[in-house]
Amino acid sequence: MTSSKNYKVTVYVTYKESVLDPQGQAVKGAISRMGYEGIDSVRIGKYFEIMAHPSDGTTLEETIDAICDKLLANPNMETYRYEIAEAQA
Amino acid sequence: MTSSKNYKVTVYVTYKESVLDPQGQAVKGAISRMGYEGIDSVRIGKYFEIMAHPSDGTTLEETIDAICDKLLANPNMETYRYEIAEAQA
Amino acid sequence: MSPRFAVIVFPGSNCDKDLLWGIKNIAGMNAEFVRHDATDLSGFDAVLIPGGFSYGDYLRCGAIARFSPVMNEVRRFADEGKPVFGTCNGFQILCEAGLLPGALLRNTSLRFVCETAQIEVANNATRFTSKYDPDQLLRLPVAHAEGRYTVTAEELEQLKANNQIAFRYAKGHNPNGSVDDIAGVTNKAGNVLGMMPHPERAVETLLGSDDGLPFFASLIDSLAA
Amino acid sequence: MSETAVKTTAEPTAEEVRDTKIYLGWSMTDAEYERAVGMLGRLPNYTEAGLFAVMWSEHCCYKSSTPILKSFPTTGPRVLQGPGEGAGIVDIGNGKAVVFKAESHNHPSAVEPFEGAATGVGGILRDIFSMGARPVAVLDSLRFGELTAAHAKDVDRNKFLVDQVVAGISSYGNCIGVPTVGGETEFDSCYEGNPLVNVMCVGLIDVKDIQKGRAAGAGNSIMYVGATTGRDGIHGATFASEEFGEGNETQRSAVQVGDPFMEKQLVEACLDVIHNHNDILVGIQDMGAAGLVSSSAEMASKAGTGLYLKLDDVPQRETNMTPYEMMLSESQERMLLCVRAGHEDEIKKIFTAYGLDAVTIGRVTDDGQYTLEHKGAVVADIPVRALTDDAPEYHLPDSEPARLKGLRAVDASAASLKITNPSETFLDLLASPTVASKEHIWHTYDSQVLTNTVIRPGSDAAVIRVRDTDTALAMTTDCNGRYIYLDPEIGGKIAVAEAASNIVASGATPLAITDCLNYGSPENPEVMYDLKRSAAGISAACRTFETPVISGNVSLYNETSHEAVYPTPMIGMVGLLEHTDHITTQAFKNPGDAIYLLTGPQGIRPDFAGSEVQKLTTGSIGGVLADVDLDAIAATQRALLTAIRAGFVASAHDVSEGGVAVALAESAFGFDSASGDGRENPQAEVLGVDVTLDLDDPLLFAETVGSFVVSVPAGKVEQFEASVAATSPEAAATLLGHVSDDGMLNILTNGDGIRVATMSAKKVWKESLACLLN
Ligand SMILES: Nc1ncnc2c1ncn2[C@@H]1O[C@H](COP(=O)(O)OP(=O)(O)O)[C@@H](O)[C@H]1O
Ligand SMILES: [Mg+2]
Repeated sequence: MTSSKNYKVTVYVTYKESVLDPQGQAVKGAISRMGYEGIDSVRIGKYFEIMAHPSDGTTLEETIDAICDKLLANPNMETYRYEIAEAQA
Repeated sequence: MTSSKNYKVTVYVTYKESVLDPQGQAVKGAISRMGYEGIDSVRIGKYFEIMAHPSDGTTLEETIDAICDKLLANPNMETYRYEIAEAQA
Repeated sequence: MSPRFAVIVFPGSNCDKDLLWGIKNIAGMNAEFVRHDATDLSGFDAVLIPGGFSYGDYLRCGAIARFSPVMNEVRRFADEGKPVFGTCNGFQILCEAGLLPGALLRNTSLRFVCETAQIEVANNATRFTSKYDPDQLLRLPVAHAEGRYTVTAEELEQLKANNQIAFRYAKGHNPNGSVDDIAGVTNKAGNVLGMMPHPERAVETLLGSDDGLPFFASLIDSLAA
Repeated sequence: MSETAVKTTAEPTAEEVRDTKIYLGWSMTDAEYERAVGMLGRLPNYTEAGLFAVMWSEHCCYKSSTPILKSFPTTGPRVLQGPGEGAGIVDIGNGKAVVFKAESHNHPSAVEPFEGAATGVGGILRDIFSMGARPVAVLDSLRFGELTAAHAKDVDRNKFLVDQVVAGISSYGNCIGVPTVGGETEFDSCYEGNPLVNVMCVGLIDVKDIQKGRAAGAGNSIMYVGATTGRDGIHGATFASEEFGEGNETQRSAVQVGDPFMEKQLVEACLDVIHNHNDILVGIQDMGAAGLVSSSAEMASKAGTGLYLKLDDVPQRETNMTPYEMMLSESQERMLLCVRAGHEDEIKKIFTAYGLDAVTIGRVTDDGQYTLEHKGAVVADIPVRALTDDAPEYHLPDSEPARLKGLRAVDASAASLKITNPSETFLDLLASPTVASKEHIWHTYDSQVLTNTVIRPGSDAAVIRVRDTDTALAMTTDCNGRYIYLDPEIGGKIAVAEAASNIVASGATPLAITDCLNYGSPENPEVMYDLKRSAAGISAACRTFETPVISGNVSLYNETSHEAVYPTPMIGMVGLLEHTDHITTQAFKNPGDAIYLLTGPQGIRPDFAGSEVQKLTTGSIGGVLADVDLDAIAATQRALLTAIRAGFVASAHDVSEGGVAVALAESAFGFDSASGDGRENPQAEVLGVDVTLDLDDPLLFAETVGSFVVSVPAGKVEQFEASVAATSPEAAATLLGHVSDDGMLNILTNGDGIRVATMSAKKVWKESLACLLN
């Protein structure tokens, strides 16, 4: 174990507004067939729980930014945001 | 449109801890092959953005609870949590 | 000497053997597998990226394979103007890698679709399609869950303006909801082509169709030129 | 041997195991416990008792079904490997062999349909490649509750199960890249709550590469490859016990999740080792039911050796796993190898190239003991034989089921059906989910990957060509549980006969079968009766058709609140085509071709007991199931096959659910060749039939087993008739009429007959399932 702190990073990736989300629509359809009312729209995204610690010479933000840009989200059709919190021991 | 308020509900569905998450493992492997350090674990979940309003006679919590239990999460393998926030007009 | 073809194998590729069989045993070319961690493509005249589920297609189709060491070489190869072809997962990888515009999303039906699709040759002036007649109707197998080709409106205009649309699904036969019925596109320079249909599954009449043969013949021809 | 059994922390002592009878919760009886004590000569500790319980479970040792399985014919001139290894093997010439087996995943699929079905595919694939074969095809045999509210307790749940099971199969099979080429899907209320999910895998091998799961040679290493071990799949009863008390209950799950990507790497790596490094590989086996203990104990048992395993070295996904949990875990995508001592690093290197870890977890010994070490202590020390060869075997009592008397009393005559409008009945039959096209399902399966599939789903049998030869393999799964419910023995014969008819109709000679015997509780004497009698029927038919049983699987306790499913012995059959030129489909080819009905000497009989038309028109099934003349059926099949090989046949389709009328229609619907799509045949839109049958209307729907609708090119009619007569005097070829080009199904009878447009009938048949499932 390194002496540095550990963090829990939560990343949210969603389709851009302009991209059709048939899965979200299917879920919305299913909800109304089940008889529940009051649901106006459903969009589905991905959610990542990452346990991480900063590595030498880079901040955790830099690492997470890079990972999101290159891997976790496809900038053509998706956007992302993330939160970093100190992990409980 | 009804006169009631509109809400944005965010639902997070994740695998239970003991359930294998091959996707998370594949992503973790990719991150380390890409040369990023300090990532200890990755777990992938689903994330729903639901626009909703309470319908007659039930609270929004009741509706969302029911939808999560029956549709959005698979109780055999997944757990969920959600947040409800008033939607900006 | 006959041209040499590289068939790239990623962990999880599963049409690699089919593609090699098509180009080597049926088309009679010199071809071999090249692993995802290879760092050299010298000596090859064309690169073929097979279908399958690279890295399980976990996360997004092609998203992880794109970072394989060999992809740097594929990029360099493409930049030199040499032909690169990707079918199905290969198409997805090329899009993720930015070698082709757009992205391939979940079919609107939300279901995997395996069928013999009706395909129209939208542009027979590419090095991959020259042996087809203009507007020729083909029967080519498709098998995918994420084949909905998606580009922005501006990108679509550019694709059209540059004649980058190589194949379309015949009217009324779009199996996945692709914009403008697009089944296959090239890059601007025309040396990189990706398509969801599998020409390598259509090279023997015994298996139902040999409409994929002219595809490979076109590519081979272009290398001889 | 250690005198006192060693105790691990927090686990009951050996005495406590005895006193609390905790083993009862593992389905081990008192008598079995005493048997284990006797074999050990001392009280087994907790881990040991657990090993006995699982190794002596029905699932692992087939203790109640072994006597029945022993009655199957299992040998033949082509059989290279019968039951007993991962899968059976049959010689197909040219130095090649076909390897196949079927497996059930009913219970996991009932709980968690997507993962249950997916891991079912993963499991059967491992059985095949552990023999050294490359998997080339998958078939799925599925049974669900009904899809209409009127016939189901929970129709939404039934639809959900169909959807998820199919999605699970497609996700795993498509990802790993083995085509799913066929199967069957039936619906009956008895399967509600207990769906059947059986999967069959077919592989190809060069005879020289055949592997056996043996741990031979003292000092050789036992290596573990693949996914890490978690607590998934440990027997449900055990799982619920307090062992996980410390954890948060809601954070735990016993569901096994499949990882097809991992398995794809495993296939390639294992086949690489087998084909290229066989000199350092001693044996290889998959970890299936009862994971590590079952695979390792069997490998030692087959080699007559002992094993010493160090559990600390087992790759683990979860913390604080006990020996019991590690040994019983059914985590997926794991293999066990026995490797020649000193060559472990070479093996590691090969697996590393595929992104996999191979870890040495123990060694072969010569003391015949199964010894486990954990945290420095011996936690189990049991004779290997006690776990495997010396497992109990029961001859459970059987008695004729009470239902049979009542069922036989039911009137199943033509009159009982009260058919007034045959065209309407015909359309209703085409729409019934059991008869309707299963395209909605198989459309989601990649049936062409590996580019060998000649006949996709949609014809009687699927056909795969064998590269580098002129030959091809035909394959099918079949079982009509209704017939077995009415008469287990005759029903058993019919299941094999129908499978053989499908194989022959595609132009192949039946080679052998695998099976999945799905029944209720064997402790119920009536279930034992069903099991014994249907096995007798299957055996008799296998002898007649010369198709030995080379592998199989037994799934018992398929019941919900003491309601058992229909006895459902799924038959998976493989046949050999000598030449790809002989490949035949059920689709009519050209207008003008003559249409024949090929039957046994008795022609079409009033076989309505258990038929689809009986279920449709009367709402239930019953009556006396007429016995089948296996020899006459075999003779009819021979006649057909001879005519196909001689090139006299344009299409052939066996008569099954829905009778001759449905068979004629399905042939006219134009499914053809590799596309499995009506658009393939440009004439599909116009094809029809003009036929006359010397029968009363209801007989159009009779399900006389061993009959075929055959079309013959106009110029070959005489040759066809002569060929049939010369081959089998028992067979009768009746000219019915011809394939027409007016797009009408025009079926004349002694009554009203049927007159319907082909395309409107096809629409009903093709769209029914999708409509019901939406
Ligand atoms: N679950 C399934 N998966 C794949 N193919 C299926 C499935 N169910 C049915 N099929 C295909 O649909 C066709 C008709 O099936 P079935 O009615 O069982 O045929 P038969 O009565 O001739 O045995 C066959 O080609 C079969 O392989
Ligand atoms: Mg049939």
